[in-house]
Amino acid sequence: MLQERDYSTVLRSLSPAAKLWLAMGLIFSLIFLKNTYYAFAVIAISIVTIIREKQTGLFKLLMVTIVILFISMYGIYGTMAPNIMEGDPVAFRIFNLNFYTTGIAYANRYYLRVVPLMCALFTIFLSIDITDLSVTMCKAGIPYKYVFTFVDSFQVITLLRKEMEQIRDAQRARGLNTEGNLIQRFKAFVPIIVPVVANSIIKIQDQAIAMETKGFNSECKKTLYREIPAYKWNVPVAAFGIALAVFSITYRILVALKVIEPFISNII
Amino acid sequence: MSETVIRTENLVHVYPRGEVKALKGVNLEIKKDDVVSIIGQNGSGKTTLVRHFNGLLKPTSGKVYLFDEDTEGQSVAEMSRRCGYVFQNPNHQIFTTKVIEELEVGPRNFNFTAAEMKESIERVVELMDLKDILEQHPMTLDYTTKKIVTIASVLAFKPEVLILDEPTGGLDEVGRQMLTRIINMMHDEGHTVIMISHDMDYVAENSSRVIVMCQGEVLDDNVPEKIFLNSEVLEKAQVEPPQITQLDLFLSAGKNEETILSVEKFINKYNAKRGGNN
Amino acid sequence: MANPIIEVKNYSYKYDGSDVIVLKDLSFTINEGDFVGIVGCNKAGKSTLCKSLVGILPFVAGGSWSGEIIVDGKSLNETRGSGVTDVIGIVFQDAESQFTQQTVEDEIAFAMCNFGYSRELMIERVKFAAEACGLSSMYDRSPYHLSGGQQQRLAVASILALQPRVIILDESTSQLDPIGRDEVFRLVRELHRQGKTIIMVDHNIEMLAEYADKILVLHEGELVAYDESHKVFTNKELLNRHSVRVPQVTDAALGLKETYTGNSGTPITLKEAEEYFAGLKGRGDQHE
Amino acid sequence: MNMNTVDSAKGRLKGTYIAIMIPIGVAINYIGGIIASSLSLPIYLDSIGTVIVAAIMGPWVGAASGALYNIVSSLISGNIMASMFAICNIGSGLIVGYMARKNHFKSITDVIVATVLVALWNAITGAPIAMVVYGGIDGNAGTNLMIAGLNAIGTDLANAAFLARIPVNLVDKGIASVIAWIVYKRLPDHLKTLNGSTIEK
Repeated sequence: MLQERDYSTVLRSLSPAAKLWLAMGLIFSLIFLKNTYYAFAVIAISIVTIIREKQTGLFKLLMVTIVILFISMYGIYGTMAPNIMEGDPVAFRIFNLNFYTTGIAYANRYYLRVVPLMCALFTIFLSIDITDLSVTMCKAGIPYKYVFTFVDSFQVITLLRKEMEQIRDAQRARGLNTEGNLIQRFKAFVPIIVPVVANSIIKIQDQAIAMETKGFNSECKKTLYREIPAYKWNVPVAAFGIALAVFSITYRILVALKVIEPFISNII
Repeated sequence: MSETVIRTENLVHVYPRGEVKALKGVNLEIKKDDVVSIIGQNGSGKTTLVRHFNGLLKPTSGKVYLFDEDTEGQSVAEMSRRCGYVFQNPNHQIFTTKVIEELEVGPRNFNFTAAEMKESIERVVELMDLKDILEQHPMTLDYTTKKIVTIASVLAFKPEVLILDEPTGGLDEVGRQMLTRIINMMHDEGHTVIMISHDMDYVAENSSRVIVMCQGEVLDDNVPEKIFLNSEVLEKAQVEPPQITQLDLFLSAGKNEETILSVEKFINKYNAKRGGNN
Repeated sequence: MANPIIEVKNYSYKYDGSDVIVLKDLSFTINEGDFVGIVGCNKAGKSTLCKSLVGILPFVAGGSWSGEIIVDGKSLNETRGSGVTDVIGIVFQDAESQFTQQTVEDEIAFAMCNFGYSRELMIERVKFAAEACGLSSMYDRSPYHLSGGQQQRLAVASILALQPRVIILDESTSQLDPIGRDEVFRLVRELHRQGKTIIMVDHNIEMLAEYADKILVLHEGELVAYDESHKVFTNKELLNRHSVRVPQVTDAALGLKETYTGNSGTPITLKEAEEYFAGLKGRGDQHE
Repeated sequence: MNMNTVDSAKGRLKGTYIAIMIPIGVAINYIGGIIASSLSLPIYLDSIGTVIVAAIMGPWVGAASGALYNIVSSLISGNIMASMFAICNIGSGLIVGYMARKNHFKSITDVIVATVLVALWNAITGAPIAMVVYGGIDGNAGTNLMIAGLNAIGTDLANAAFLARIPVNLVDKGIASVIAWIVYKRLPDHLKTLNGSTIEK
């Protein structure tokens, strides 16, 4: 039963390293290919995966950002992007505002780069187990103590969040108003944050001692408990990510040198 | 018949992300001069129950009445004013730099006048012997003193009901004696004390009524003398009576005329028996 | 023959920058296989003593000291505290805030990673420690999703994996419910039975009376008593003077006008008391 | 009594404190943000931990916790792109850390100076990141409105992206710094200096 994990899907079984290579490939391809079809394909695949992986709850929060970006980008860039020239054709008008085709193109350029990336990276990174990631980091040569700091951050957040809820309730039980007007709510901040901070610093002293007894400072070579299990798709996925990155960069260079014509449906 | 302070009707609570009912229809009535102890394992619903008394939790269904008023729509502040709640960990409460300021937090939040505040703080300082540490930084105090300060900071706004969550946890003997003094004082002034505790010795000696909870239900609700005799209920709730009670139960082999809850009573009982025998 | 594993000789300690001497001229010996309970009110110096026994104080966290502590034949004054962790493991009160890993098994392995154990050995030890502490079914759980008793057992497991000969528990049970408290005490008794030396700071006098063979009483940094549990717990006058209770049954036995006879003298546990007071059994009925 | 002393300031725990303080700073940032949103405050307040850690442990530890916060929070929320702004938080840590080291994190004037510097740094570093990645605006509706406004009155996009960030950061980082300063002042002395000792006066 040691190291029992959920390996029910390909995404969950992939090693963090393979996912990081894949992420790199996606980043380069979305920046350099500048292809509308490709951007939409990445969004579609990501969303299907998110639904299959049942991550939709958290994705809703990201959707809010995506919608804000949509409104701001097309609203601002569409009407006053820096590349709009006088006399550019107007695509459409809303409330006396002219949306220029060049402006829309500017918005497309950034929106269709950022949003597919947000969706794809969301899928990839949320499926990475933090402990597995830490093992990968150690193997990549990042010092043990740095990796510890990274992993511990997630744990401290969980702990402090629990404490914060207790503290908030304890202060409300002494009459702290957390629901009044803006000024009252601002004033309620201090009685909650002070015990959160004081508590965590009090605990540091004990934790440092506890870690000392567990040999955190011992000078011997540190070893790792976890091993990332081999999985048949690890190498192909990593190779695909690297190939995608190399292909995208080469493509962009060739286009810039005018050796080849850009693909159809290129984002301007 | 004394006045009812808290009454719950079919109180049900389900936590937002939980599927299990944390409280499954609790009906309770707490009287004015009760010193109530609520016992049971973690997860039995004790804390969930009492957090309805000061509004930190709202019923999923059912009613909570505080001094015969329906608490629906009342704010935490309104309810806490009358129903003071001392949390288990004193570090969760302290945020000022002087003990005296810590005591002033509650009265200030509840808009006491300067005179009222002075009077009420002087009273708790006197009662709890805090005079020497008023200017100290509360975060530098030892655990027992910190805990006493947090109880004082709640008493400072003169609640009519005092709820203590695990008051004896981490307290030494000195602290326990101070706690008993506070409970007695509240009781003498006609106020209500409700405590959640795992400390059966303390519960047996210091409460007038014990409520046993298990899996969101009240298993039993009676005077401690009866509760600690009811082995069936205790077993179900997985709590053990105090050692002295167990000893007395063993010696009297079930034929008990009176439940022994403290060493003092035990000594009196058996000394008297010897006397009678001679 | 008793084999001394910890010898404390005229040890005094004070914290950096403070004038208060927290531990005053302590001398005592703990033998391998002992189960020592440490009692005393707040500020007695119990935690400071525990940290001194593993050399954290003064050698890691600083402070001033005199005298010496010898662990397994080696003076901490010479080793400056290094190597003690092979002999002594210590578990602190607030287990929850000391967890740093995402799952139970990683938490158990954490100390071993720090000491550079091989992976094969770690897997074996994780299995051993998890089984000993009853955590085998929860390898994959987050330490924060355990009950209080399970968290304390996990804290013990992560120390146990290093296979120390002495385990110190500093107020491990004070925040637990009765089930959790019993879980910890049962675990500790089992470890003691397997030959571990146990040092336990606890407020629960009745439980200590039942489990510990020796009791050490501290009061304001001074050693007030250190002897067999029986001798210490029946000395009510001495304990009360230092704000320590005696077990309820002991209190009862000492309070009755007449003394009864039992095989083991004044009782300190329920079992002993039942035997001790056996003469009283049914006496009331006869009388009626 | 004749006693030997181990100087705690040279204690071995220094490294351990750094390794634990960085996560604590990250977590306080995160929790500050949660409290702000649970009180429905209109700002983030997610840099309090960076400032406090910098004040206690010095500039580089503060900077590290600031940067790590962006990475960790982006991993928790899944908005990985947001981790690009890690550079901005590094500045908050460095500025407050150096001020505290020179004993300039005491009075309210110090806090105001710190706030202005922090806000400027955030605008200077935030604007180019937003320019390259998003074309000038980012996922923050408030900043975007300001940019739109500045743009409408004739400021070009790059300048608007910079200028709009100044007031937004002044308010958010400013209030966060003031709160961090209040918290820091309220800590008892022995919690303010963690250079390897257990109790220090």
